[in-house]
Amino acid sequence: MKKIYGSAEEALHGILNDGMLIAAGGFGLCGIPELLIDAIVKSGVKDLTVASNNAGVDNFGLGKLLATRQIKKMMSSYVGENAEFMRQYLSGELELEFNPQGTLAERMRAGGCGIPGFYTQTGVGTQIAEGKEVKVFNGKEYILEEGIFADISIVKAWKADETGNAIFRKTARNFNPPAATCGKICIIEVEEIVPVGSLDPDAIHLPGIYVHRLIQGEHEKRIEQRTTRKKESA
Amino acid sequence: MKKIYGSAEEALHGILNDGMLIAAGGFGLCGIPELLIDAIVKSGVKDLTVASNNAGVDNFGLGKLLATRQIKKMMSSYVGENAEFMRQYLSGELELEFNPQGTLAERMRAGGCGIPGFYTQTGVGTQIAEGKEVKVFNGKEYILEEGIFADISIVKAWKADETGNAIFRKTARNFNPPAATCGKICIIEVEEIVPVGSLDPDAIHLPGIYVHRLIQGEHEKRIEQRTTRKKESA
Amino acid sequence: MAWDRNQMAARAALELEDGTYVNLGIGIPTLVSNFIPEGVSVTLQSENGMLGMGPFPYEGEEDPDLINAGKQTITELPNTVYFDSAQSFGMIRGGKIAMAILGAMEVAENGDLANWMILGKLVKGMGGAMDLVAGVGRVVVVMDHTNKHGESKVLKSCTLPITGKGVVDRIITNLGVIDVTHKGLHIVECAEGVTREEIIAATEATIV
Amino acid sequence: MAWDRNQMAARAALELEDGTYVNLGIGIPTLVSNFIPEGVSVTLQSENGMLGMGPFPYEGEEDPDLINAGKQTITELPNTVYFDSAQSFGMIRGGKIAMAILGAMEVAENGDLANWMILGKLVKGMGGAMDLVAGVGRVVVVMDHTNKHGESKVLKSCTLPITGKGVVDRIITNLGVIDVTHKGLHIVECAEGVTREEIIAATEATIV
Repeated sequence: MKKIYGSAEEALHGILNDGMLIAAGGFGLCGIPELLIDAIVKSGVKDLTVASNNAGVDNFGLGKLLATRQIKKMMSSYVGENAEFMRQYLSGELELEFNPQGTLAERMRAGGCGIPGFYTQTGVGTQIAEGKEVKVFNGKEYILEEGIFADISIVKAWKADETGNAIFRKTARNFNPPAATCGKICIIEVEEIVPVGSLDPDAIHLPGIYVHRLIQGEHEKRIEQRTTRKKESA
Repeated sequence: MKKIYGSAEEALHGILNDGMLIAAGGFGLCGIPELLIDAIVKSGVKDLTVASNNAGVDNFGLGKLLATRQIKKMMSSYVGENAEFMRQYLSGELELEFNPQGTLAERMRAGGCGIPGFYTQTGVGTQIAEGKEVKVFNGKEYILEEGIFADISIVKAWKADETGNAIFRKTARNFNPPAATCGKICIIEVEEIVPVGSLDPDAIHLPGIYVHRLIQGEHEKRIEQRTTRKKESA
Repeated sequence: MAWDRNQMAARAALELEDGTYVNLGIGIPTLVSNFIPEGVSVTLQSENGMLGMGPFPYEGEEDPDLINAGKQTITELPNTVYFDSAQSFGMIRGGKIAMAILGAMEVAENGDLANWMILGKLVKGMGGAMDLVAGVGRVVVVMDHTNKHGESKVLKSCTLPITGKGVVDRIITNLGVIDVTHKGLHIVECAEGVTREEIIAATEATIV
Repeated sequence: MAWDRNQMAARAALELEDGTYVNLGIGIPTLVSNFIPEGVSVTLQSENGMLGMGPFPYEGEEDPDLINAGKQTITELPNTVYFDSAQSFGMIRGGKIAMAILGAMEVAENGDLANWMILGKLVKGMGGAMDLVAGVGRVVVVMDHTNKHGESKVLKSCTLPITGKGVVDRIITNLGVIDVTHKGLHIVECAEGVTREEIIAATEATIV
């Protein structure tokens, strides 16, 4: 069973369907599956629901799929810095389900580990709680949130071995591991595929069991807000 | 705020109380907090409830705390290989709450991340489900399991830096990370304390935020079942 | 005349599908790894926290930090990954493990499995068995067809506390291979020298 | 005459306790890290997945894989640890972060906080703010006392959708420091040149 595919297009071949639910890794433009997003744009698949913390920016990341109107609904925590997203939402063209960031991450993890629902204090008494079951534990109110069970997961890792064991780099890890676990089929794109045995077995972030298809490619890795300081001249 | 203590006794000073709930890492005799267990034996604290997958063997690990009758109740998944445990349980001297192994691990993790309850399919239709709330998601039955919120956590890691960032070795990781997260105070014992900056920040299993007290010491690391194969003579 | 332990394990090994992740229980299921067919590559999970479980170590190379779910010393392979118990059972509960091959005390014709407790006599606990049968894609049981008193372990309904309800897909015993279908138990294969009639005679449950 | 942004941040920095783990929000709260008192060592969490957040990088040393929750390029420190979003919010929800210092659009006298949405106008989303206010030990808000129309942001009750119910412990504004107690709002401190009466006059909520 070979997991390695030649390109993002090949890796997505035969598994994209209109109306499907996609879980995507990444935070802002950091650690996003650039190549898989581009291939989904090219495929023309539509009416997608996408669970992802953000939706990229107007012309990069998931913003590209918003521009082509392939997304019907977003499940996100933050949509600032994305004028087209806000325009589509406010005009009613795009559905938007707001999730607190931690709730979104936990919902993905829950789906990945077979947990259909869990209780959290996050959002109690706010709009987020509307229509959700409330339960009291130890005198405090909690709301029920449901696991996300996606059709496919699209994920960006730093390196993976040929069996899909993958590692992430710095804060590019973010939503990628929980997103990876919650899809029926998980496709990951990496900067480098390394031979089996070259990663430390104690230090793997995403075991290959979660990874069904794997590609290697060049990443732009655009920076959203370049903040720097001056070197102090002593 | 120094986290490093001189001994297990010092690290436990002032935080042991009769009747408290302790979450312990380890699986069988692998990755168990040997030094902290010995110090708890010495302290004489009693009526403990201990959440731990096993209870060691008769004269090692948590088995020592059973021998001295300091434990009132165990929350475990497996008690085989422990004659005194079984005797105390069958004679009614010891309470035993059986938890499926994965449910126990998830209950610890849930407690550690502020989740008071979650639904699982594990145990549906069995003794384990008795008295537990049942809820249907997508046509299937699930039972409600509650997060474990322990008074203290006792954990064994391989190495930690001075701020408590810790790593585990091979299968000695097991219940240690989830146990570490679910205690109000977490004490970890390691084989080696290393300087800050010497661990790879991408490869830390337990961030120091979870670690309140830290000791270094010698570990026996007893093997429960020594199984080997012969070298093939060609 | 009926399969021995190794033959049962060898038969169970034919259930393995190339490229899958599999969990083997304690006892006869552990032996299955000795009979993995050529051309079939499976990755073994040990639910205490690893994927890619290797064979027992050579004498003198035992590592106390490296054991399987049966607490036996083992070794790692090039593709080994370690993780904690919450993640390990996350992948089990989440359906990422294709198959578990487990031992049993009793199996009922509706697929109920009992393998964790003999009431009032022997308390061992379910360990990870309840999680496995609830979570994995396919559950294959390997066990002797009858107990030491000669009584059938394949029953109309379990007498012992169950590990899971309607969870068993296939039963491999010393007498043959039986599938649990929605219509009832169905003989798939007889062991060498065993007849269909002998299996039916040794089985308390109804064979359809 | 009232504090400027840096003075507000400096005042907020006095809230920091040695040896704790803290989350700083976007805007004025980010400036707090410039004023950490001598002898106080805190570890900053960035909820996108790190503990031990360092300062902005030198020009040319920006790393696209290393950003904070405001998407700004940052650096790591010797004690830095990275983790995924599920674990990051696990530690937030689990109460492991001692304090969050956050910006706000409105705070009510019962501790309600609104900082994520202006209805029908500007949709940004709550990001991690709802998780933070629900999970951390102590919530300190830093904001201007009034909006650009001169209207009080400290209200009897929030007019905007709230981020959390009864979650704010302390409010630091350009006019002073106000605590939310179970008896109501209580002035703790006035900014240089600001009187108690001026704070009361600028506050729609009742000061007790």
